[in-house]
Amino acid sequence: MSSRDELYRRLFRTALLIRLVEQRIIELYPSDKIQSPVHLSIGQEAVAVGACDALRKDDVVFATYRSHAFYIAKGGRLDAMFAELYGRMGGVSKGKAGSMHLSAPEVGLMGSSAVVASAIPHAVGAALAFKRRKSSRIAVTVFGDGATEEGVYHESLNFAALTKAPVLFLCEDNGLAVHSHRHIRQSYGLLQHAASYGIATRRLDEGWDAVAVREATVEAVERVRAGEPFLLEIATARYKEHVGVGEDFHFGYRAQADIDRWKRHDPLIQDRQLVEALTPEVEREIAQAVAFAESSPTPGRAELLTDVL
Amino acid sequence: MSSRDELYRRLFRTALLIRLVEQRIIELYPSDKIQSPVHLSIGQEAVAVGACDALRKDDVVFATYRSHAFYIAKGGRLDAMFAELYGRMGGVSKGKAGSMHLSAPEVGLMGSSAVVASAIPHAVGAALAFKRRKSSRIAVTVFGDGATEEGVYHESLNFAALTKAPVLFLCEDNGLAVHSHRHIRQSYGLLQHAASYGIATRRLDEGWDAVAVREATVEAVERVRAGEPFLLEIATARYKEHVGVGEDFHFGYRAQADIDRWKRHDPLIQDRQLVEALTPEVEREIAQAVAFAESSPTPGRAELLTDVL
Amino acid sequence: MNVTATKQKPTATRVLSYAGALLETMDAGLASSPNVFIMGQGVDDFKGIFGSTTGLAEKYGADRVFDVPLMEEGMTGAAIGAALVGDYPITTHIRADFAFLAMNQIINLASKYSYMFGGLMRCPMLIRVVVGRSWGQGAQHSQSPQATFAHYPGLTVVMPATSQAIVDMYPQIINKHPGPVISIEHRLLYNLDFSVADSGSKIPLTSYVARPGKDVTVVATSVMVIEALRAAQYAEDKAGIQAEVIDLNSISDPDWDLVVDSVRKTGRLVIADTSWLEYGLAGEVCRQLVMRDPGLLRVPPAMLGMAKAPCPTAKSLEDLYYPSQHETVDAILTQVKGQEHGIPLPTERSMTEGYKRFRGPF
Amino acid sequence: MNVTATKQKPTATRVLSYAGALLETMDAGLASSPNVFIMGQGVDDFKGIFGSTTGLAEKYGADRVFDVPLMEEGMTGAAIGAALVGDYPITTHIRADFAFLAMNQIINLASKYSYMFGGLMRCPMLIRVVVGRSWGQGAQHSQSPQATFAHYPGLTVVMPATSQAIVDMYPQIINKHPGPVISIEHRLLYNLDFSVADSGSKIPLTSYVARPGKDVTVVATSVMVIEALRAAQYAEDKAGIQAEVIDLNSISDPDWDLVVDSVRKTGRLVIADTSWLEYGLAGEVCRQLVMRDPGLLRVPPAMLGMAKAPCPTAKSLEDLYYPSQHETVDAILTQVKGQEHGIPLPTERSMTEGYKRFRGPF
Ligand SMILES: Cc1ncc(C[n+]2csc(CCOP(=O)(O)OP(=O)(O)O)c2C)c(N)n1
Ligand SMILES: Cc1ncc(C[n+]2csc(CCOP(=O)(O)OP(=O)(O)O)c2C)c(N)n1
Ligand SMILES: [Mg+2]
Ligand SMILES: [Mg+2]
Repeated sequence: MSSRDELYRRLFRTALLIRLVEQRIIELYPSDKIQSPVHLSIGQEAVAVGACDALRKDDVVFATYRSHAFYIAKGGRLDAMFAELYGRMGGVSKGKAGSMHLSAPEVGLMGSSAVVASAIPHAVGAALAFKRRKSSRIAVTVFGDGATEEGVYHESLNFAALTKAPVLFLCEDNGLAVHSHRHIRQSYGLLQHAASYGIATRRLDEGWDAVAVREATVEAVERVRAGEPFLLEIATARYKEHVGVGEDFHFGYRAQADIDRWKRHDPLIQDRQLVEALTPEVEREIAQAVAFAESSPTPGRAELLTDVL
Repeated sequence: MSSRDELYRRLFRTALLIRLVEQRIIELYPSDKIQSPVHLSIGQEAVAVGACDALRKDDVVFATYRSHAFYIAKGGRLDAMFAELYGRMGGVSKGKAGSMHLSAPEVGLMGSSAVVASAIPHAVGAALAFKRRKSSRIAVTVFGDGATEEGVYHESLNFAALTKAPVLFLCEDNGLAVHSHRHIRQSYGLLQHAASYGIATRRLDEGWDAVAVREATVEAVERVRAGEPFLLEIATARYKEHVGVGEDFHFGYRAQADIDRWKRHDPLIQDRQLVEALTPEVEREIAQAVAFAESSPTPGRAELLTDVL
Repeated sequence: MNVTATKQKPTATRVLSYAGALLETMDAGLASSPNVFIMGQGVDDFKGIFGSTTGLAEKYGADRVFDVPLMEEGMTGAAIGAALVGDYPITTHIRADFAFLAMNQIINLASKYSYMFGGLMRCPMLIRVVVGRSWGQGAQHSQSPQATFAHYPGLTVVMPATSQAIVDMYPQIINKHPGPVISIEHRLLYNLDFSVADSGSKIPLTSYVARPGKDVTVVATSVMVIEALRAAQYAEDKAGIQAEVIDLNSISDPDWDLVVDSVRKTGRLVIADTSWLEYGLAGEVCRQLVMRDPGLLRVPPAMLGMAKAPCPTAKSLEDLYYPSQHETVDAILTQVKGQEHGIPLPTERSMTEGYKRFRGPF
Repeated sequence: MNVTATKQKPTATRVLSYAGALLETMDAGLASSPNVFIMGQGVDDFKGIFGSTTGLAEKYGADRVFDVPLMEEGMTGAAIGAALVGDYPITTHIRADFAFLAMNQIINLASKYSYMFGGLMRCPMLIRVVVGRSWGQGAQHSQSPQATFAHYPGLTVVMPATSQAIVDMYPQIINKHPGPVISIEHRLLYNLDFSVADSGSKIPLTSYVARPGKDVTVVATSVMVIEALRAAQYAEDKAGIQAEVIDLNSISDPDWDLVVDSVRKTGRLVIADTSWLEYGLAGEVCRQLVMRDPGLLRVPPAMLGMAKAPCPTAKSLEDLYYPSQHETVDAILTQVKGQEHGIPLPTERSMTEGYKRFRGPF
């Protein structure tokens, strides 16, 4: 197998893991075992997988409520994730975080915020800390297209550009903020806008392709590590509803056809052979994680008031 | 006299009025009759004068703590202004506003906020209200170069551009935010940045020239009234310290020479003949206003809890 | 579930959900004047702020009811600007937590505009914020900032607990009240049905007695009013205790005399609020009592609120985090009969029928 | 003016202004570890946050002490990010009012980071905010948000009233305290000189008795502690009254037992705070009292705070707006001797020597 094939296979496997994890979440949801709003990344897996593969383990990532994919791609433990969704002691955060606040600081995922755009300046601050220590680590902030409308995005771009902070602004452009399309919300082109701060940018339209995402990220990371911020925008597609496990095409705010077009590129759908080859092993991994969650105890009163400070 | 000469003279007179008003404030200040932080516009008068002359009386302006100039240029009563600085019942706001919160809604000055950038979205909202009513009125927000760093500036530009709000963004660029120079604070060029939202822009370097400011504003206002936002940036110079009545060149954060260069263009300094011709009458006007303030009663307990809602 | 919000026997009643009451009053507000408009993220989508704005964009047009970008501070500022030139804006935040992004506009501008300019201008507007709870809302989607906002003069803060409160109060607010109003609505109430009287004396922009009684005073807010009413019923059924439940209703302008008179009568007090107790609403109730008469309380009052921590997501922790029906009943019984009251408590921990069923939409 | 902050007789004392104490502790913090840094608008300019950071950029370098653009939310977010990877950030706001622009980061992020992630990460940092007063600060430069911040679990809120409090507390906070701390400093204190003991028992991160007494308890915060001490002295001189003054000092973690024990002894209470009374600190004091024992107060307590309005700028109104020395003394006398105490009050309305002279810098 060529190294490119190997790479494809490796990234594919992680993407498949994410997809099947979220499929499992969909299956489990009606049982009420997961009592947490879930924002699924189904359709968007390749962004997380490609991007994280281009990072070092000690590079830090700040993410959003839609972060199952980044949690897994950055190397978070699957059993702890399921236990967290279940609200159990074995969960990442002993059930205090739920789906919206996954983190794995041991592999660099420094938190996920459910307040849109709020983690963007965190990455800038972490990057500046690295820079001051002359460390080669970088910080990444992952956010949706909608997040760029918040004022703090402007403040963060400006500050990062001024200080030459080694931060990667990674925008997952699924074209939607909840049910609102981008043109309703944004008068600016994201790249041109970021460029006006003197920030180098790139957009990748093939967000289904983890290898392409990885390559784009590698290039971006190189520049960031050399000491400048970079904005990478990756087109992607959210297959499911904004929050929850259902589909919502019947509400008419978007067209099934647009997602169908995207699916025709999606390797996790198109490369059936590889899906079939890998699924059994991946499913076993998931089954183990779910079993761990199921058997993990429920947090009780002893946990209620710990770790407040 | 040509109409251009007349225009020059008219604008000159208002600018002189503002300058002499603020000179009077400087003289009065050691007496502690004015117990309010004052942010002087000395050096910046032409921006307010030229801009307001291009507006209709029913166009609305939202301003900042540095708004003596805009208050006078938009047509606010001078006696009420002095009484306000004195903290008297005859003041614009019965002494509740002081220097930082001048307003004159009867001539369209809808308030001055001492929280930097906070009035920018107000103008966008007012403009949208006008638009919805199909009124031809427009809204203007005046702010300093520093204000553009705040997140709400980004939100306001985006929203105005999206909604085609008839709003003029008027930036007084004195190159400073308190003691910080612009290049320390901003990675972006203001015009290029605003253009990335699809907002038409112009910069005027000759901010000492009220006629030029007026012309630039007339052009901008025409476009705004036709139904789009516009950003006009006008270079200007703050002769005095950020807040207070003194000079502060000896602190070394900026060069006297830069201000001296500006003063060589300043008609209020260079056109001595007209200064001399107009001063006596202007001084009389100011003296009357000061006399009004001096004789105006002090607000008492009856005022303390009124107008809270 | 049917809860009658006032003690008056209404001439005619109908059943109306909280969301339905909101939709009705939004509709009526828009109909009352072309100056009224609604803006907020998603107000014109098919979910329509949990059903409270659904269909209004179609009915009144996209310039009267419109979606905005993610821009809480900017939106609130735009609303202020519109208010200053004569409009009546209604803005929405699907979680009260997001209103913290607009704190500067709310506290430094909206609440001060009238006074700061000596009454030259007014800033009438309605800011609707929704408190989240249940199904793993977590630390950032569950806060209830009534004490925070009510601390600042110039803001009117209300917490409608029933459809009746909305139907009665919103028409007094929208395009009528002179200043900015923050209405803190509770997500768990949206799906509840209430019996509503269209005539009769209206719930005012202050507190009212939701259930008369003589043995103990319960001062409650928002969804805790519903809890308190249920608990009071239980205490009456099981122990013949007559608890007087006062819906504080207006947080910025409560009827303190009503509260004090009730405590003067009962000598016993339970405070049931939706937020943290520390530096919260409960403190203000205590302050008002001791200022008027430090001898009114016969025993230390009981207080129910969120545990002193951010909100956890796990159901098992959330159940401990919020006051349960069990605890509310126990507080009432203990006030009247002492800790050894020996009366069996209700067993189910959950709060309302609606609560048990709640699983979004978020 | 010299005020000894603690009752302990110190072995050696020196005179140190509040601004001087701040500068010392900032300097010591920076010296203690390369992880400590200071950022804020103007921290490196010649005014140096009213003298509290002057010269530090030169001493520690522009990457340790630096100016930032106008970006309160962004700056606070950046501080959080730095804290999460091991730095100790100190941020400044020259007015507490501007911290409302960072409210989202402070409340929704900093205060929740530890709990929300189950203790996996900590967010230690110090946010310094300055309360403005006098010389026409007006509605937007005068707010004192201790009650607002202390309502939210996860935040530590302190209000140092003296140089001693700073010298003692800041070293316990900077690079030591596990979570985010908001220190609410008062502009009028900056120019005051205090006597400071460098040895002896330190002021802890909680309340302490600033002046012992047996006749009436005065619970005060920040600059009102200075006011209370002066008033207490006056009451002793003119009427032999021994007022016990408690500096609440830590707003989020007061020593309530200290307060309650004092009131148990005196039965009388004056609360003197720098903010509004409604939904403010005074309420929490009352709540803690009645929870522990509703029978402690012999008479209704007196409360001193800002009038229920935004802050006006006119001197004549500002004088009425804030509690005067006159009113503070009267409150103490009235608690002990009743309203007809007949003891002449001090005539000057103004608060401190420093206050009378205050005319900036702003
Ligand atoms: C400050 C804030 N405002 C509003 C919301 C409600 N909200 C949650 S997700 C979302 C849309 C965000 O869109 P985008 O950034 O593109 O991310 P996506 O969900 O598409 O991944 C909104 C408005 C929020 N969580 N935070
Ligand atoms: C939100 C906010 N942050 C900080 C300040 C303190 N401050 C007052 S004026 C000012 C500088 C503003 O600069 P600019 O916008 O250029 O206006 P200029 O004073 O130069 O006219 C600052 C930082 C403030 N008033 N509001
Ligand atoms: Mg999106
Ligand atoms: Mg400037």
